[in-house]
Amino acid sequence: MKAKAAMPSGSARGVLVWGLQAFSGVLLVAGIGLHWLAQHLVVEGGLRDYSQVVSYLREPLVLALETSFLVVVTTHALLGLRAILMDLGPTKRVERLLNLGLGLAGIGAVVYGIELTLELVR
Amino acid sequence: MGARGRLDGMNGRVKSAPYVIVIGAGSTGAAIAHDLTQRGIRVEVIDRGGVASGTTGHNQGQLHSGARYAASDPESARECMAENRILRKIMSGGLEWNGGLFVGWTEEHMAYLRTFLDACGTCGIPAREISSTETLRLEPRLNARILAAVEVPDAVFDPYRFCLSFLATAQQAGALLRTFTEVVDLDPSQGRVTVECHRTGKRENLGADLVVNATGPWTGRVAALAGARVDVEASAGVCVTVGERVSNRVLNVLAPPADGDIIVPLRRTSILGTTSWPVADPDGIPVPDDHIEEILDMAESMVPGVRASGLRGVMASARPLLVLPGAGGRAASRKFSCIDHAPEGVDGLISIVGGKTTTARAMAEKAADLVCARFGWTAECRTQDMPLLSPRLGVSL
Amino acid sequence: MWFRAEGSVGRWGFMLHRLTGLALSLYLGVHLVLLNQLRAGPGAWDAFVRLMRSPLILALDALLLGAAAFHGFNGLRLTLLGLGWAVRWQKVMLWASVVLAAACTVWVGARMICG
Amino acid sequence: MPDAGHALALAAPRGLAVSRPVQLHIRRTGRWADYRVEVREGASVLEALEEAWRLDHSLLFRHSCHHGSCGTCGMRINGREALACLTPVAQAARGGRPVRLEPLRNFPLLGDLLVETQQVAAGIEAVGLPIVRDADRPDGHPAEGSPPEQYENCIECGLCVSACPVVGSDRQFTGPAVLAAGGRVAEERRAPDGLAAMTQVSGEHGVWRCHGAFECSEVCPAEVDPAALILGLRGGVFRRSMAGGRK
Repeated sequence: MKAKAAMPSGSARGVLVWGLQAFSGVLLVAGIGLHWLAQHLVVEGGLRDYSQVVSYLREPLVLALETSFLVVVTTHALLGLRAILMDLGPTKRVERLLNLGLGLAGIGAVVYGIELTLELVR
Repeated sequence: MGARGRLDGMNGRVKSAPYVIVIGAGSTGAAIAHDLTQRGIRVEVIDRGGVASGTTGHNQGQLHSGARYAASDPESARECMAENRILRKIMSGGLEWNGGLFVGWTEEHMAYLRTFLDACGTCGIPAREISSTETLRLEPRLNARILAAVEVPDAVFDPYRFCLSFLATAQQAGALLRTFTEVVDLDPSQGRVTVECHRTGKRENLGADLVVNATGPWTGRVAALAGARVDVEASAGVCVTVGERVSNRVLNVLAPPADGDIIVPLRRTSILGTTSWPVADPDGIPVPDDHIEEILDMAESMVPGVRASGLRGVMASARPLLVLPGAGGRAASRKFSCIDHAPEGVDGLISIVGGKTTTARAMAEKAADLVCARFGWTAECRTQDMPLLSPRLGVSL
Repeated sequence: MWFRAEGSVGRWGFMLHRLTGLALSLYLGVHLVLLNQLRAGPGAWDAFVRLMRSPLILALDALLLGAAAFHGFNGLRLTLLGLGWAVRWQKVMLWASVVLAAACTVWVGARMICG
Repeated sequence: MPDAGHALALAAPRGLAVSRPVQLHIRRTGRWADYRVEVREGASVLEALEEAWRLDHSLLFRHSCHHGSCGTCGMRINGREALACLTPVAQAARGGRPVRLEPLRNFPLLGDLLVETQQVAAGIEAVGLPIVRDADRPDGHPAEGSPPEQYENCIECGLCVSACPVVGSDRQFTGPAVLAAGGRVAEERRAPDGLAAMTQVSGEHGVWRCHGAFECSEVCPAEVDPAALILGLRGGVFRRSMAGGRK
């Protein structure tokens, strides 16, 4: 591969989408492990009761971690769905709608999650 | 029906470009289609099967320098060399141009060396004697006991793509290609070609000002549909392919042409061949097991271990040999001839008999000259210098 | 269609990756919606937690974990492959993902049953 | 006089050769048809198909070289993409079962086993892959002067395109054959412009849509290993983009 040459044009979106999917995926392998250990395995009976949840979330580090986790997992899931939907060969128009819909869904999920958390720790 | 672009009146003045139907989408038919279209004649190529599904497809793939025929048939040899030079120009980037070696490892081969070199010299074929050490350095898989080798400008072609190159160029210039369309009746004097389209199952009458019969070993059979006669001998041959490329150059035995004396590298395989025996029916030639063994034995003596590469494919097909008095099989000529059937009362039919893929362009030139003469169409052959399109652009339907 | 019950192990790996991905996305949605129960206060949430500790749900949890583990391990494989690395080892890595995922499922399942 | 000997051998009835009865179960346009033929032991599926054709010239299929070099006889044999010429009948009809023949998927069907694969050749031409490449050098073969050349390994048969599950659902996907050619261009010194080829196949419907099912490499009859070329190409494009981004 000729290292000096410029990056192929037209590949920017592909690089971005694939790179983001892979990067978020690798983070998730670590993150899911952590989330799952923290939320379910170290807890007696596998699920925290209400007071445990609230006190857990009041830790600032936990709050930050769980919020980023939500962002990453949502991104990864929606990019995955997008890949499957793109395989159905959408037209340019449908593809734009798809990007818009999935983007909104992602923002919605993250906003919902943050709002819920804030309500609980308040 | 109704012929397209028929002659205007009796005096032969042409109103619009003549319409010619070429039967056969092998190397000859493809090259003729290319030549005629370049001369401004309208062409339709029809074939009962796909492109190169007959003799051409089952080719061993050796693009001759002519060295093989130098001693026995100098005329064919010169023709091969001339075409070899032309194809280097017009099919650039589409062939394996690694050259060929004639290798000798017996006293008999050595005795032939001088004759061979002289004959190549006479025919203008560049032939260079190289030491056994250098030969083995070039082709390490060769029999280590070789005594001498001669390097000649042989090459390798992919028969299917050889045809597609000519067809793609012709198609771009307006030629039509109609495969899976079988001629069932032929009345050239009425300009009528009755075909059965195997895709639709329908019979149809096609009109043409002239029909060119380029069907190789089937030439006699197709001519007979029109009541014409062609003497062509179908000489069957078997090729055996092994799953390894044992050399980069075409390997020939340094001896007069015989069975199983050639190894042609093609992609990651080597094609070993061939044999020769007359057959009555060019369709469905059986593959005799002893031929496979014989070919493998011969190849093994040239390249020890070739057998171990494993059989990949076996094919049998018939070469069309021009019948000349007193010669047959290997002794038969690889010359060709263009026959106008008008003198025997079948007007509007021309048959091409004999020849080989290496000289397909030259055959096409002669055939097209004859076609043009028939119409009083004055157009020079341009195929000697005209680069061919990539075979990938050919639409093989 | 991308899903057909045929083909080589590579194709099965691809299909399994997609199916587990779809299942996990579905779970993510359900999970977020169920967390809404927290708004209803301690009583409702703790009742919900008791419901979630039923054996059937726990078994589903173990399966889900298996799916996540496979998707994760195979995802790492796909990341390597996507960079053009270790392509020759794709089958080995695929089987490794399957084995590791199965091991995770069994381990967690055992923990759940044994308390 | 070997020629005379062969003539005698041929004069013997064909039945004398060891032959094997085969049943071909062929997906023809809109229906299934069965053909019973006899072929020599060691024959390929293609030879059996040609025997069937001798009984019925309306049977549509392509063939040319009979040794896996032209790439025209690709079809699905017992559900799997293969070249008919390289598939022994003995293997396809193991246990005397009928040999099921279907056309390749993901190409326009012209009738019976005949599909139009020209898009593969045209796509490969468009990415600028030369037809010949430097020859693979056997061990101990010194490189000097201009190296020997050989045809590209890819025979443009389309088996990979038929087997790829992504092409199966998305026709906009460039497909494994052309992507692999792009990968070859990127690594091939004879290529006129590797970057142009990479640009052409690195759009959203190009190299990124490969999801690593590896079916292309499983069915490839020419040892091209399209999956490795595609993934290598993607890695190259990705790394190059990352490097470009850091500047």
